[in-house]
Amino acid sequence: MNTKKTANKLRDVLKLDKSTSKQIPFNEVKITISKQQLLLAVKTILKSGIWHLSAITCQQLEDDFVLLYHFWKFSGLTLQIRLDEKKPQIDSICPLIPGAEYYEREAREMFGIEFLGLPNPVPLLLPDDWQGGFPMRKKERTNHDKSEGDDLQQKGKSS
Amino acid sequence: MSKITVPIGPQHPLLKEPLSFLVSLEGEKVTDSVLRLGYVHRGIEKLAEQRTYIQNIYLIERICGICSHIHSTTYCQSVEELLKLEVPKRGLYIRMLLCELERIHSHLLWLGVLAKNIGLNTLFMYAWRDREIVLNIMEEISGGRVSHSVNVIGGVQVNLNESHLSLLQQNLQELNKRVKEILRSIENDRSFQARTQKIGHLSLEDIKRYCVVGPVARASGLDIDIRRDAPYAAYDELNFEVPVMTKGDVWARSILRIHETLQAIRLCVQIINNLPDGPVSITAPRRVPAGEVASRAEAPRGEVFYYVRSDGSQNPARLKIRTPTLTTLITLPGQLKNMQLADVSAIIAGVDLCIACGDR
Amino acid sequence: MNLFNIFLRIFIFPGFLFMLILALFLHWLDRKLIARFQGRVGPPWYQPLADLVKLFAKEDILPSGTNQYFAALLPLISFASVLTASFYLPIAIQSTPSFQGDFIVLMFLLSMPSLMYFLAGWVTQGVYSIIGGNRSLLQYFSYEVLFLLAMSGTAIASGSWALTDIRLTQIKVTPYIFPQIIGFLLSLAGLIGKLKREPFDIPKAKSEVIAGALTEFSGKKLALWYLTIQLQTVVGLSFLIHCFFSGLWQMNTISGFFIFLLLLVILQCVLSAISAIYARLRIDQLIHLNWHIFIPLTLLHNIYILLK
Amino acid sequence: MNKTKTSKIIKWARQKSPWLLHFNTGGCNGCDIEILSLLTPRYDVERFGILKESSPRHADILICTGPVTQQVKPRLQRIYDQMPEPKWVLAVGSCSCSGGIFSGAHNILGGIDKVLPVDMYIAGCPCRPEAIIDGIVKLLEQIK
Repeated sequence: MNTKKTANKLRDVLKLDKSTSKQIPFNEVKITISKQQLLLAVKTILKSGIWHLSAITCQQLEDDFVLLYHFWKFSGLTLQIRLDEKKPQIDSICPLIPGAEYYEREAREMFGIEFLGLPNPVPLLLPDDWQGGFPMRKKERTNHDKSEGDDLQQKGKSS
Repeated sequence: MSKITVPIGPQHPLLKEPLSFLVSLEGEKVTDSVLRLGYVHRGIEKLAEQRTYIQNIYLIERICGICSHIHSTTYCQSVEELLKLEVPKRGLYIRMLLCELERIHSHLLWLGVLAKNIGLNTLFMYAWRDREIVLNIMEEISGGRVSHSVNVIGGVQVNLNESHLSLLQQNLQELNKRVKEILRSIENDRSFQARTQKIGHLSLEDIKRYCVVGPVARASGLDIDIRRDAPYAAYDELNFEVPVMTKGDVWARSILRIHETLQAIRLCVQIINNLPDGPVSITAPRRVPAGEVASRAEAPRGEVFYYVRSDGSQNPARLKIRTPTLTTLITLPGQLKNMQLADVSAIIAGVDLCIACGDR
Repeated sequence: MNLFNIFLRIFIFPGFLFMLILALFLHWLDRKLIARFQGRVGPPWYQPLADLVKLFAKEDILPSGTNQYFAALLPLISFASVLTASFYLPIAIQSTPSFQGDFIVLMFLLSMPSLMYFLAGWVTQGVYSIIGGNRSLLQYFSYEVLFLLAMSGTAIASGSWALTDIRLTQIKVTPYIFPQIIGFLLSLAGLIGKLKREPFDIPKAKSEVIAGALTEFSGKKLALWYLTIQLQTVVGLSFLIHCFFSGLWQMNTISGFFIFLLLLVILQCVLSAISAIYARLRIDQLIHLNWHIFIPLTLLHNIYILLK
Repeated sequence: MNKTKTSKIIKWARQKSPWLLHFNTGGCNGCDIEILSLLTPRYDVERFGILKESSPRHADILICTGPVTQQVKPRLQRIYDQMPEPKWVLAVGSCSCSGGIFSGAHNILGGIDKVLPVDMYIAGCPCRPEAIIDGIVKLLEQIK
């Protein structure tokens, strides 16, 4: 209900056309916006009464990163942002939503995305002396799981 | 005054799981605390990308021992949504039954840990003795006391016959009586109140700023429960209240969780009484069509969020899990500010941390 | 003959061996009762003995940098002080050479282990030990005072500081338990505070400061510490019984001895029940409870006895 | 008392009062709640004299659950060193025996035996309280 209204308000505030929003299951509205419009979009969402940020999903789609900001108020609203792989930088929304700090720190250490203005950019889950690069990236698989991950792959296919 | 930094380190009687807490004290008062996670990080999301959808169920249940069924429920319902599967009603009902049994088991476990941390060992023993009833039921149904692999993609692989239903009926009455007795004993136990009231306070706009979920948020006045507001499985056919309190300290959270346990027992009784018959699950194809889904469910500690994206192959392309404990961990340093050192144990137990969930 | 008699009295009967057996028995009774209150079976009868023997056979490590000599001395001093305290107490059978003021000597010897406990916290310099030591010092100043004041009610009533006089006046009048029931309850609370038992066991709270000042001790020293605490319970309880109940039995009689043991067991049941019921209080609640409620009550009670 | 008599009494004492220290090295806390439920009325290990201690100095048996994550390894080593002789290590749960379901993850080193000498392995995911008690009893029989 009100996430639909917010989605429409968002579209006309950011002057996006109809094609950018898409309906995904468990009644979520997904709107694709650009990197620069993030802070403005989050401000309008907060103003319209949606304050709960469920998660920030980060994933790698054919060599550029896609960030998903999942808001929720009885139904979902997701912002999708595409970052190119060479310079994965985006400004952090911690000043607006302090609760996003852990999600951003995790995305930073798992995918290597720079969040400008992150309060304390310290590793959240990985050990301090971690040299295994960014573990969640597709191509750059850590040597540790290259050996065992692949045979799981074969076993998965063969069984 | 003397400034000491007390490490409530990875190995501490207060914590069942490793979590490093550096609390700096001035005399007995906590000035500030630094939290370090990551001791239980096993890279579940990375492992999930190397396994097929069916193998992932076995992995997803091992994220956390206490709320293993709710994790597999959220995961299975998001994959069923991708496959556009229509899960039979009886399967949904059995899935909900185990969700509620696990909520009772988790809340009674939490009550025991809180009582042990504030020195009331007798309540710890009583709460865990009553918890054995729920474990017996779950063992009877699914064969496993703690992690019971009941969910499959497309339904449930366990069926309830007459003996299960009569066992459930009789044990749930007994459990209801015992939980009411525990509630009565807590409400007029002055030493329990003395140790839990007016500490670890979280105001409503703190809840909103840090997006806190679950019993911790409902104890500060936030009236949101995924089972009622965005019903999944078949929760819209059951009626239950969602207890909400406004005081927002460890005492309010304790009473709220026990009321939630009573509500969960009431839900289980409803599920048994009008359990539809019919098949329990339908077979699901191995390949999942491309697509993405964001699904949420009400874990004993709050909203658990799953984002699954599939690219048509056998393995999920991306599986994002956000567990409720992460939101309460952000607020902990704030809650501990200028509290006594002795209150730290009550506050840490009050927010019911499940660090295995938090670190994934 | 006299030498052998003294040897017998010091080492065998009312002395070392008897107190040790009594301490182990009461400690087992305490653990068994708490287990039974919680619906559990509880340890077998030989458990305290097995624990002590195992601890004696364990390796004795101390963190580097602690003063080994001083750390070894502390448990010995506290164990010795509690043992000498037990010789002053007329345990039903033998009558000790009582002098004016041995009430105070006994009180001092009983409070030595709490002081040593605090020093043990400082010697091992662990974070938990220092905090445990500080808390035990705070508790030392509040609950030793309460124990002294509440027990001195009986001394005031009998008009002398000698233990035997307290006993004699009680035989003539009635045992002090009936007129001074409040004094008895307060001294019981003081004893719980002194022994650092359940409701007041914040200095060695398992969930916050691991084992308080004893965190770094292990092996023989730890065994001595545990033995001291168990002996302190026995001596404290028999001191309480002597001052409040001693009119109930005659000295040097077998029946008197069994009445004394019965009272000891009953009081231990009361202590176990209290520690099974209540949650652990914070250190500020502890001090508040003591100085705002217990001490004024004791003073009023003592004044009432003086005026009577 | 000659040598054999004292060692027999010490052996008896060690078998009758094993004190546990529990440390979760990164598991899913399924085995941890089973270890905690050992203390509760239904299983009640205190009748065997088993106590759950909180300081490494006081403990005889170190019970580890969960695969060893990279961050927990130095702590596990230090706790093992802090424990006085004679000490034993019990690996509870299949992921502490061999890394279990999580082996192959980027942060997991595998079972406990990659870090400490393990005396007894108890399999199960999560293992039942009866299995843990059986493991402890078998370990105590081995005590020389």
